Amino acid sequence: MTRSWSAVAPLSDTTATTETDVPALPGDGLREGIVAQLRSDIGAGLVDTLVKPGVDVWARVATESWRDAGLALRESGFHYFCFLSAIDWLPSPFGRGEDDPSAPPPERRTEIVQGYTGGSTRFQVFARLTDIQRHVGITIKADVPDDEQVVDSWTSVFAGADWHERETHEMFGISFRGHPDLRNMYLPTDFEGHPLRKDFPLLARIVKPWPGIVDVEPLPGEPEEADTEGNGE
Amino acid sequence: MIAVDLPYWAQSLLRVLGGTVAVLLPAGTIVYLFLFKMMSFMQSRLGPMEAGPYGSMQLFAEVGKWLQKEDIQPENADKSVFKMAPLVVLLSTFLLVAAVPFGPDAYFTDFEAGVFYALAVSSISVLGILMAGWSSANKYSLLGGLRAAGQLIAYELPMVLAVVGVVIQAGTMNFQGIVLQQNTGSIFGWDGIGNPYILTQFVGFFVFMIAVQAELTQTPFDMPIAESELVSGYMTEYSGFRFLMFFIAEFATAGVFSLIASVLFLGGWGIPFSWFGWTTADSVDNWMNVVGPLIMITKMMALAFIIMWVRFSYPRFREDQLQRFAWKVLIPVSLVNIMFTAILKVAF
Amino acid sequence: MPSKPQVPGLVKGLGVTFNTMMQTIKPKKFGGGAATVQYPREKEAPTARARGVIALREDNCTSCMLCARSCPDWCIYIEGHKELAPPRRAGGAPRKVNKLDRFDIDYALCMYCGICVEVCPFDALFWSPEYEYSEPRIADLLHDKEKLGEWMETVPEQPELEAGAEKKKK
Amino acid sequence: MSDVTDLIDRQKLSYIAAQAADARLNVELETEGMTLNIGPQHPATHGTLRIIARLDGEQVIWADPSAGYMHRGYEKLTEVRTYPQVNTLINRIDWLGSFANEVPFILAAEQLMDIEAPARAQWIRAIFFELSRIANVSLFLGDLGVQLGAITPVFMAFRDREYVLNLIESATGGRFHPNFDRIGGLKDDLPKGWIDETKQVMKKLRNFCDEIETLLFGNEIFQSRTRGIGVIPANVAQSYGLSGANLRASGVDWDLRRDQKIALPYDKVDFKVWTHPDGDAFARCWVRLQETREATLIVDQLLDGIPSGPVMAKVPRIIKVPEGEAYVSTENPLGEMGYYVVSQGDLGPFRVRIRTASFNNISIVPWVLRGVFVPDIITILASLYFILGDIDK
Repeated sequence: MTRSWSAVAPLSDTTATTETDVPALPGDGLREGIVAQLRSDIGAGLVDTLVKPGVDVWARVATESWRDAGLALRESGFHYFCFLSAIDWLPSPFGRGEDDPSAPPPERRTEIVQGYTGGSTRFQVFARLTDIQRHVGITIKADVPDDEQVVDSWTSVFAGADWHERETHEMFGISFRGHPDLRNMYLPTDFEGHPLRKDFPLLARIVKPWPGIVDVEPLPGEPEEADTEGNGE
Repeated sequence: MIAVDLPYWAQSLLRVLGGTVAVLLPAGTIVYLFLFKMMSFMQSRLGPMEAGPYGSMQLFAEVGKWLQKEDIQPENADKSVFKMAPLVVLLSTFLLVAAVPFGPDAYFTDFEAGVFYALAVSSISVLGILMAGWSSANKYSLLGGLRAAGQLIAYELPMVLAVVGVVIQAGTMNFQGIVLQQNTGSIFGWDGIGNPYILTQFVGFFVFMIAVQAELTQTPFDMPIAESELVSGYMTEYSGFRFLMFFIAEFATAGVFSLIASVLFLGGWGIPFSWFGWTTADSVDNWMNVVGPLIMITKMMALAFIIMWVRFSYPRFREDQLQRFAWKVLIPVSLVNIMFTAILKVAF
Repeated sequence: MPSKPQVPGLVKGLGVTFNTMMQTIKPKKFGGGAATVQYPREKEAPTARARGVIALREDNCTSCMLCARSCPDWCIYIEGHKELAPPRRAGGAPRKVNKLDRFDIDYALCMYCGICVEVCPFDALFWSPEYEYSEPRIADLLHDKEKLGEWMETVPEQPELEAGAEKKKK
Repeated sequence: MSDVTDLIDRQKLSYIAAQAADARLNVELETEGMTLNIGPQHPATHGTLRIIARLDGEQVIWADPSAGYMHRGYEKLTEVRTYPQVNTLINRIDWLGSFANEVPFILAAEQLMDIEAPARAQWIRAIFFELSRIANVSLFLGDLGVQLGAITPVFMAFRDREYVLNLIESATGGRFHPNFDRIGGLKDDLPKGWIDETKQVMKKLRNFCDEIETLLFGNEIFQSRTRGIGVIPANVAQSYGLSGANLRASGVDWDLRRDQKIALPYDKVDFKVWTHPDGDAFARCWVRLQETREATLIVDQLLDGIPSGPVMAKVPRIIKVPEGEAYVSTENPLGEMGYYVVSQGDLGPFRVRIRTASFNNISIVPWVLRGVFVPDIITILASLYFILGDIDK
């Protein structure tokens, strides 16, 4: 590392690596192999997997195996850290805010339905890793216990997980055991609540009435009709 | 020689007026021609076009705007130092212009050691910049002020050393003497164009112009201002009238340094004396007192063009690179130049 | 120090700025000139597809609320009433039509996505490339249906499509 | 190399270093270090990023970026919007290359719905994708000059970027926020004469790249400012999830356009993925310059081979995406941008995780800024190239 002003190398050493042969795009054999490797690495920690042939692979690990799974995947070639976040599977009690305030509140789904690879808790953390050699990515999930929302931190596995865990912490209220510094990333320090939880209301959609309510006065003496062409659903 | 004899007060008044004109006129011209127009052209745009024909009155509009702005001082600033700093910077420009000769008799003062004087007063502006940087109570200003101090001192030296070559060759430290030497001199016996020192002292000229660029804190040496790092360095907290003083000082000093460079290296106000059969300073015709300043302005503009051209084209150095450049390149080069000049002076 | 002599990049860089200056100074008729225009005096014409402002053809609107509902910003406000209109064919029964009382678009909220224009099933909304309608007060950016109707004059013809495009069914 | 990735130790070390530096200064010079707040309003932060830097003289002991001054909560907003509405919203994430933001989201939705856009739509998508890359990175190339003190390149960038924006506007209607992509295809076909015009503009852009290369990259001052500054080794880059030119400048040959199966016709064009072995600021800038040039060549090839046909597949008028999850990422101007879309069969997505490039790219800042000088902070930030909307979402 040179800092001398005069030690400027000429432009000609800006060599570009030659274009390597693109390996054949991975098939599902590759993804099955990844799952098998992960199972042999963390054993019973791997709860459920889903392979969409030629598309993608999902794996769900037990909460306590979360960090081990990250380590195992890193060792098996997934050096590239893509992102880490969480999902709140609770259906939003507010809907899209498109309710008629004069009408009774609509019935909404309240039961929790998890996505791919199932789950048993309201919150799940999930992360995405990429293997640059084999051209394949994996989504890995873990349940977050409902009573104590803590999982192990990945910061010692992937340095990039630092900011992602900070963001997840402030947005979902999930703590990461072993994270050095869970300060707020985006929100002010004294912000209360966790905005990406589904039961956190989006005030912009609550303080203002929905302008989509049909407001057509009927002919005098006629009963009000339900909107016809308006509701396209 | 001028025949009329003016009383002392009238002479002083004339000198003050002349000095003001000699500072403000080049500054205004440089700002309009180069900062407004040339920079715009280099960036595929037209620059100010609304105030006056081709925006030529823009500068007056800007000055008016600055004058009516509030004079803000930070609460924690050292008020008296803060207020004084722009004055000190501007003062150095006025002191500098006093030594510049514009014609055989058109000068403000004719110091015997004019070169020495000019180099000495030019470093007063460092004081002003340090004062501004320190008194602003702003970390960016402080960093800018410190950078400026380090930089201006580092480049004072190559500038002095570059001029030493000229002084050795001319054998005088008097500006008029240097002008005469260049215009009466000859290159290998041919006196068709005199002997402008840019030809024989080109190394010195090169070093001098680089040092001027650094003294003026123009890109690539503008770390004290560095708007993308230090916001505006020592000028960050200044507004209104006081900022205007800094602004005028910046471009007026550019003009004055160009004048000095043209005196030292381009033959100053003179034209080769052999063209008109003059031999000494006394034999120069009186009309040179009118034509001389015009020649000076032309040469100054050419040099200011180069300064500004470089400014608009280059990125800036880092502080340590700049210091290294001054101490490891410019100073050795100018020392070698002095050595060669001295040897050749003795040899011929 | 670079080992072999070459034209320093510093000098080449000066050449680039100098060339640009010459290009700008060169008169327009020789292919020179600045890249900018002197805005209030000269204007660049926006393209026909430019999304400048939304124009409303009031007669076509049936106050069906589709646009107001599909608006991501909730910036369209519609009120209407039902009215009897003369029948289409002679002798027919009078039709019931929805008449607009209010059609406001709040341009302070609008993000010019164009979803409302797309979803409108009755061709009542159009894009106009006009852009000079800034206001000193933010409340004045709420355009009512008269103002939106005035924009109809500025709606341009849509250009032909590039070769290889399939003709629109609509 | 577990020592570089081990964040806890690293932070401890930097803390100890800061303490030690303070103590040393206090003893020797009876001064203390200085904390410099760069931003949130600062010319070098492209918006409102704040960097708290602890300085010893002009040397940085540690630096901590503080984002969030422009957090708009897109992940929350997507939950109350339908798919077309989300599409117009995410235009605003990386506002310099807006169209590129739409593509991975639309592709993810199409993957969930199991439909594919017609060939012509895919080609036009790829063209706009590259145009937004040019619009974005050309501004970077100009802005780079400003960050390093050269004022002229940015005007050249704005001058030539204008042509690209005009192209985007004449086809999509929006200069900055095209909102042109639809699930199943595109909103509209190209207007007549667009292809010829684009070819002309691509020539101008290549000329612009040459100018910038001469004016900036060939400049010895520029090289001395960027060479060897902010070196990021390949393994650290991967561990932080750096992407795009930042990753390739560290010698990792990884480009999502080439290296993943995606419904864009990149397998039909011949292009080179530029990498650089150095991993320093110069390498990052240089790779971007080459990529801009390469993008103009890609656009030329795509324009030549554009197939005819419809630009919209048959999709229902009201779009409901079936249940499922999909992650699609593309090689956006700033790096890998991906959307993890979770759908529960509704009109809008259940949850969208937006993986933006700048967020990861900037998370390396505390690591890479240790021990550099104040001007290098600016160089390194400029070379990492972030858009605030892309960090804060």
